[in-house]
Amino acid sequence: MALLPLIIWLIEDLLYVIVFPGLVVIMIIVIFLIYLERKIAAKVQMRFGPLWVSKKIGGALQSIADLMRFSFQEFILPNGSDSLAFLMAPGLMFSFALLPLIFIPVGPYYTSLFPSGLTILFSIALITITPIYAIIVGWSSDNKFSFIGSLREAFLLISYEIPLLLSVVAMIIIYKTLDYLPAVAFQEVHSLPGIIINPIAALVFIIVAIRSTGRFPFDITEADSELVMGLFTEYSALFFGIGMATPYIELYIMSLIFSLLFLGGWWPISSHSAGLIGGLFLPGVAVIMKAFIVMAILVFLRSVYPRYRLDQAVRSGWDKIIYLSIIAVLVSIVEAIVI
Amino acid sequence: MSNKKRKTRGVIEGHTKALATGFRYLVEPNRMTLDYPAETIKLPSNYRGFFTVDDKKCIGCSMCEMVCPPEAITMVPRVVSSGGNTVPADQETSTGAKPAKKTKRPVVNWGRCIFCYFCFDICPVDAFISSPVHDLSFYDDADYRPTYEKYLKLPEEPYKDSKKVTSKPDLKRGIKYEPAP
Amino acid sequence: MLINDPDIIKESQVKEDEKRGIVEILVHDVQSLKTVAQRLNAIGFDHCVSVTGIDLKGKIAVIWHLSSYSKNELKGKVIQLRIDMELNVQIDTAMPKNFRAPMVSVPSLVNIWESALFHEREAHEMFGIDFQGHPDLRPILLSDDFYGKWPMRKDFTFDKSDIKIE
Amino acid sequence: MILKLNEGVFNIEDVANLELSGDRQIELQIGPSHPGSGHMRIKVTLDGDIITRVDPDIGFVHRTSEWLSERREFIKAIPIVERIMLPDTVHANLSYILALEKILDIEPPPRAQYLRSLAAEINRITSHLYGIGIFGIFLGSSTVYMWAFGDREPFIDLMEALTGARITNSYIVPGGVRWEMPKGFKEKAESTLQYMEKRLNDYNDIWAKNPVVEARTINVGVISSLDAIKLGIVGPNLRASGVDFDTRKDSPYAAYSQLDFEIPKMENGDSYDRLLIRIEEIKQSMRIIRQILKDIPDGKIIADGIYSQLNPVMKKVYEQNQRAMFPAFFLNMRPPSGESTARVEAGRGEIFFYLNTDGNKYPNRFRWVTPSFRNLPFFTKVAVGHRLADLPTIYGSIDYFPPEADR
Repeated sequence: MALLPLIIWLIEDLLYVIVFPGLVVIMIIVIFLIYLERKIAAKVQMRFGPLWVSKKIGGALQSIADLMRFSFQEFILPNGSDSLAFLMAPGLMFSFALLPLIFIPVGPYYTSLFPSGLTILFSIALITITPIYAIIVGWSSDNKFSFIGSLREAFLLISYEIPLLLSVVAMIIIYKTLDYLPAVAFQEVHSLPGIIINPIAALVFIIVAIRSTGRFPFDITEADSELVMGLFTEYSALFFGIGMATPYIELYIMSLIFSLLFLGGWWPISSHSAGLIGGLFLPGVAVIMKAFIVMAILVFLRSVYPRYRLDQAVRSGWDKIIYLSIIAVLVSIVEAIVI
Repeated sequence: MSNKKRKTRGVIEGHTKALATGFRYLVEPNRMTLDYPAETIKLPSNYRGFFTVDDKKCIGCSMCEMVCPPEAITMVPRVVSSGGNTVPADQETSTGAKPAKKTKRPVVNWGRCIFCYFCFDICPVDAFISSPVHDLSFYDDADYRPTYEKYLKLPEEPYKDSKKVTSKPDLKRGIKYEPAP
Repeated sequence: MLINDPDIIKESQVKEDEKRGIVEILVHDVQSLKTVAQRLNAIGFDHCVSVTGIDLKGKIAVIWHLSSYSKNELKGKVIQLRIDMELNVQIDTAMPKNFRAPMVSVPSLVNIWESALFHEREAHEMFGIDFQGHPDLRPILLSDDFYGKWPMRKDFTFDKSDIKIE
Repeated sequence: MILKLNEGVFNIEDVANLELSGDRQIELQIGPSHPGSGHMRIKVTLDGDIITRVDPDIGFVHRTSEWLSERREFIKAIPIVERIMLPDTVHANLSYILALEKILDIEPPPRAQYLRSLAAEINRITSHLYGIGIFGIFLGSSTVYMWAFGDREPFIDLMEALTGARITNSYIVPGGVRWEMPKGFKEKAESTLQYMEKRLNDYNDIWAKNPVVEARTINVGVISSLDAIKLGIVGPNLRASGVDFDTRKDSPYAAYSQLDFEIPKMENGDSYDRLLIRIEEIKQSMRIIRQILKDIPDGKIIADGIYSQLNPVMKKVYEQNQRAMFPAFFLNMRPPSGESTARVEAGRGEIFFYLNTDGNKYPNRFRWVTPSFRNLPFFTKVAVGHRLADLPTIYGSIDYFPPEADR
């Protein structure tokens, strides 16, 4: 019976893509992250935060209530908008934000799925596609505020692309691979996480992650005191909800990559463990826990920082971060030679 | 354009202190919010809330009507209750009730009142009675203009079963809510 | 005496009331308003606090309240430069009917006190004072349909049916 | 043309050379319903990201306070002026009463003067906290917004204990104040002040010395002292430019001539200085409150001329409850004909009052100018040449309050 292994293979891999660490986990994580962000901000700001939806569990269902609201709200299509682009762009943005996930392994089990050896390259390449749809979102709205927001997005996209790539390149030089699995194995063998091997690259990566997901202090495209809602000024209903969720998905993916490249991946679980539980589930939990801590730290920044101005962010991108990333690459080269 | 150098913190010190302060507030218990309406404040006795008039003290002089800045007070003929029946003032004698000396009484339109308490202070006999009830709304438009009889009864406090607290200045949270005695 | 400049005293009538905080310079003639204003500016009254009018029934008194930030001895003082004007501007018949209340015309002092810019705009729409030489006399606080009605004048009436009481 | 890209601030001359027509220009209508506008519309013309023209369109919340007050008894103007300046009610109330007292020729007793200063300083702190909070949210710092509005609460609680209302106190009447300080007020005020002192350090760490805030505000919206004088800027914004002017010092009212305090002054006149000066003024206000609580003289809270007009019931109320009621004179007030001016240093700057009476029941002319209206040139003059993102910075830093400007 050659059919049975095929069926098992299909089920396992569907499970992998759809449930873990795929769509279901993302959904739960995004919903909980939004709740957590609001609660963290509320704690720093000496107040309750979301509470009265499900008061007994501290308002934990607030995000789900918001999701329901977005789902059933009336959708308004502005008159002057480019309707096709207006309707398509948020969905495309959302799905392209999700795509990198198929190239991000959360356990050694993953080898059987995509033995490509280029997963780092693919995932980083896919990450940089999302902002292009963000620009389309702003452009199609026929609103000056959205338009300015998309221009800002474009400026920031260009100025932070290179540091992102360079910081990853710095780690690739050390790991001498374009695949996540050997990269994690490298950290496990040397029992050194990437953040200690090359802290500058880690710093650059985290700054770029803040920037590209629009966390404070780089909340420039959505600066509400200037641009109302930035790109999503004209959006409503589910389209708005999708637009709001996209940065959180990006944040999740950036955090996953960060924990794989810099925090030792599924360490302390061995890369040699196999099977659905040992090879996928437990390592996955470890990676997602690490990613979640990174995300929690990044959303905490909201309660500390105001936002930078566009020109300051762009200038620091070309002025400081790019030099930092070049230094990170140099450090990696030196380390690679020495080791 | 002035370009005087000024003392600013270094970037690293500035970021560290900002993050540290934020983190300190994240872990420290510091909430200053009142969980209204699960908790309600017991307000000081001089709080300017809904008020009524002492029917016995009032002499019907209309000073309150004249001083009222938003013109919320109107003088209405007095209505007394005698033997369970409510009758307008001019019918008092015919039903055997004791005639009142003055026949006008103030009634406040709550939709207009701004709670400045000028009526309290202009009243030559100090006939108004204050209460700290303030968090009240009315079901429909007519309820904003009570009849005199309705007006005489002070509105009931909403959220009766809520926890009563008093606010106290606190060195850590600014305001601390303690259960009222 | 706060104001003892001979040029000003010649052109105007100075009245001081220390207790009520009033120093009034009542200019006799429109022609000399700018000269007096320039003298006051030279004395040290460097900014304009308020520009307003008073409806004197047939006449409009235009008042500039002035004060000083730069001169220590003038800092606490407010003086008022006042001129009483007849309603003298003929109505432009090309204007719509409700725009026909007569105006008064005085020279704008924005060139002397830049801070009077918004105050003169307000006085213009409220009292119908035509400030000659003001760069921008659009209404500022009121909506366009009030323009020409000069609502702060005593004879201003509004259509009560427009307003819902209670 | 190439704009200098060094400090993020451009010279006005550079901007003047830009072409003001053609497709380069884009006009933004910020407001009247926009998270960054308040109750006003700011028409902004942009060249790229640079503001080339700002036209503030105000008047959306014009409430005709002058018109209404000229058609009412004098006493009824108190709630009207208060409601124009909601974060600053005591100052609005005080300025009107000062002008009225000058015409009526009433001098309040010393204790009432001190109580007026007390209420005014508590109110100044709340007003500055309001300004700091709004500035915070304009720059995107929701924490400072929440903190400042939360920290207003203890001070509003103080006002509530003093006057029985949180914001619209109507505390000051001709001849004095309406209520005596309640029992336990001093201890309550002292612990509130101690709390605020402690908190100001945290404000420093998370707000004033935050590198992001420094980057956003330093050298943004600079107005030189000469320009500030020429444009007639008022209040903390004027003093941030280095002009030494404060009505409390230069023409003292209430109890300020007997109090020892300093007027904070800054040099650079940029948004950062305007941010710092408000924190400094909070410190000075706390110093004044401490002095008042220590030095407040005993005595009546209402002038003898008013007290003697109270009827026996009212006098009894005064003795028992320490509450000064109104004599009938307040209602039928017909002040002698004349005119008077009054100036009060409110939280946002100087309120100017001009009152003209003709012996009637109603004022002949009731004119007042609020500080925000006089700070309008910041939009037309100072914001030009900055980036779009600097407009909220300048708006927030001058603590502009549209309902106050519109009156």
